[in-house]
Amino acid sequence: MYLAASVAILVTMALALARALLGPTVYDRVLAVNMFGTKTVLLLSVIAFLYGRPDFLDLALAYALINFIGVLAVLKFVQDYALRHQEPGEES
Amino acid sequence: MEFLGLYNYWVFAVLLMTGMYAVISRTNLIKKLIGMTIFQAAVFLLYISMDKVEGGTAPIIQADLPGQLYSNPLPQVLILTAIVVGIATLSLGLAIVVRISEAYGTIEEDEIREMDGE
Amino acid sequence: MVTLFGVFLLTLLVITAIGIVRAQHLFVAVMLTGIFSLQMAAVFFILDAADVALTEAAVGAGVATVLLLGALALTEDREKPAKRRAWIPIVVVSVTTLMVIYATFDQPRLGDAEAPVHQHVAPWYLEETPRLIDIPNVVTAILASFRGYDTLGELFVIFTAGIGVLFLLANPSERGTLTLSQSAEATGLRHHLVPRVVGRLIVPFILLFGLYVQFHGDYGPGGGFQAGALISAGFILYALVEGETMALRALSFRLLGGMIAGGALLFVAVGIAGIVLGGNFLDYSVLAADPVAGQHLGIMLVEVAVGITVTGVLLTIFHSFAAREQRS
Amino acid sequence: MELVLDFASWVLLLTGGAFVFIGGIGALRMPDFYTRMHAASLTDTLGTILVLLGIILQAGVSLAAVKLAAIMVFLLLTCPTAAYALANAARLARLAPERRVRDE
Repeated sequence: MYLAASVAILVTMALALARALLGPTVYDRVLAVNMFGTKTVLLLSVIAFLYGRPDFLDLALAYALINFIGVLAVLKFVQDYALRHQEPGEES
Repeated sequence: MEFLGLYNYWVFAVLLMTGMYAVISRTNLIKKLIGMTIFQAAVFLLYISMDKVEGGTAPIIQADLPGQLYSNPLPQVLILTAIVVGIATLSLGLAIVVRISEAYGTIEEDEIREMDGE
Repeated sequence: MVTLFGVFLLTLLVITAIGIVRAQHLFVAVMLTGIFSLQMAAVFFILDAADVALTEAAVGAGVATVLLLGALALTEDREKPAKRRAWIPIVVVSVTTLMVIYATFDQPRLGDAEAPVHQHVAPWYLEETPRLIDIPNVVTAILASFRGYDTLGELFVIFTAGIGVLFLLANPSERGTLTLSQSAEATGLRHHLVPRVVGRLIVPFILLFGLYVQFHGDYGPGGGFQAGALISAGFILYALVEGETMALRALSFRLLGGMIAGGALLFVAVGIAGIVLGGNFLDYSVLAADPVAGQHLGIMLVEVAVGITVTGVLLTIFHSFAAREQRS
Repeated sequence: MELVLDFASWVLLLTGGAFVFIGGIGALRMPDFYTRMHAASLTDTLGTILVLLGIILQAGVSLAAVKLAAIMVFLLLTCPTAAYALANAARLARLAPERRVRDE
């Protein structure tokens, strides 16, 4: 049953990767990165049990804690970008 | 299953050359640096592929399981430090690119060459 | 079965790498690099390298994306389309790929216990670590004790890179007393309530987990490199949600500089203490009455030194990029 | 008792895997960014909870179960935050439309 769950997770990873490569907007790609991150957390937890070494859950824990920093950095990037490029009269 | 034993090395070869392609064919400096990280990752993959022992587990000794086989710890030590060194050198490269961008207003290699009057 | 997972992930890895090279938009390339790093970590984990996977996780998820985005904010985020199709690189790269693949047929198969790489010193490390050092994690034992010279060298490479970034990006007049303007940019995501609340909640846990990884590194995956990257990720998160100014108030530029030098000096000091007490450089056995206890003490001190320097360097780099953005 | 626990964790893992998979399909097939985000983040959290609960039942009362519970709590905190940040970034970019931020 670990196998069934991990196969589902792996296939979802491939789907997320497809979304990341297809786009079409950059935000779709960021979404795909985030999805890929949570799927990695799940995959690492499942494989830790498949290998019979549950002490390696530290890895999944590390990802669970810091994976969203990247998305926050994207928000800050877009926000700064919008601030810098908001000259009056400029619209497109 | 025999050919799967070499799959890691084939992926290593393809990744290595994908990174190499980005470095030699792109003119954008940041793209070159990203290509370099792919190149680097390929080398990491080569080392870590070599450490695996069939039926082994990560080299953290379990005292309650005598006779357990362990994978080779030595490549792991090398790569562990190399990853952190990699991010440090990547940021050094990025810092240089930022300075180039401030001085020339572009990060395209051919435009920089033109400005230098070559 | 897990080997097949590895094959699947490696295939995704190649697809992602090609996607990165093809992406015209550098922002997209950076995002795909994030996915690439996640895949690498999963592959490392499947190949029994838990310590390496933890390092890749801590560096790739927390620090690399933020640094690359910081550099993009300072330059351009779009690549100019190539003027002509470069045939020579494609030919060179294809030929070399085929040559490297041809060379792999002489490689031992994956997981072959008879491979030459497993015959040299590795069995000795695995056998002697319980007797000489008596910690379960052989990777930490080799990193900090058996091959301490290597680690010292690597630490100085990181040290030098940190100093280099500081020289290139920090404004000399501002160094030490770097204060940022209270503009909207300097305050980061302060006005976003959800990230701010959750970030405040998560930061202590990241730091706690970083310390756990630091001091539990003898028994499980972990050590100074991973802990340094995790703790810097925690402070980077703090800087994102509360603004640079607040983060610099917690750990000032001057303190970070001290950490960069202090960690490296602590490592060297532990080595010299070995000489003073009658052993060799970086020989920890003489640090305590009992050689094994001395090894424990030495490894702990050296790992702390590594953790301090890595944290200092990564945070210095982050703040240097962020401060540059303020000025431009 | 053992059997009941095994069966329960089996069901949880399978439904969790199914939800993860459905979320993946949704993220790939939905027509525009905001609906894709909805598919991804909603089933993401549910699938995560189910899979992790399934593993927790297998782990029993141990340190591993505590770690898994911690992973679950942190994921439940950080995933919606990431979704918030992402939606906000997208909205910001729509407000100040700029071709360089938008792909293509």
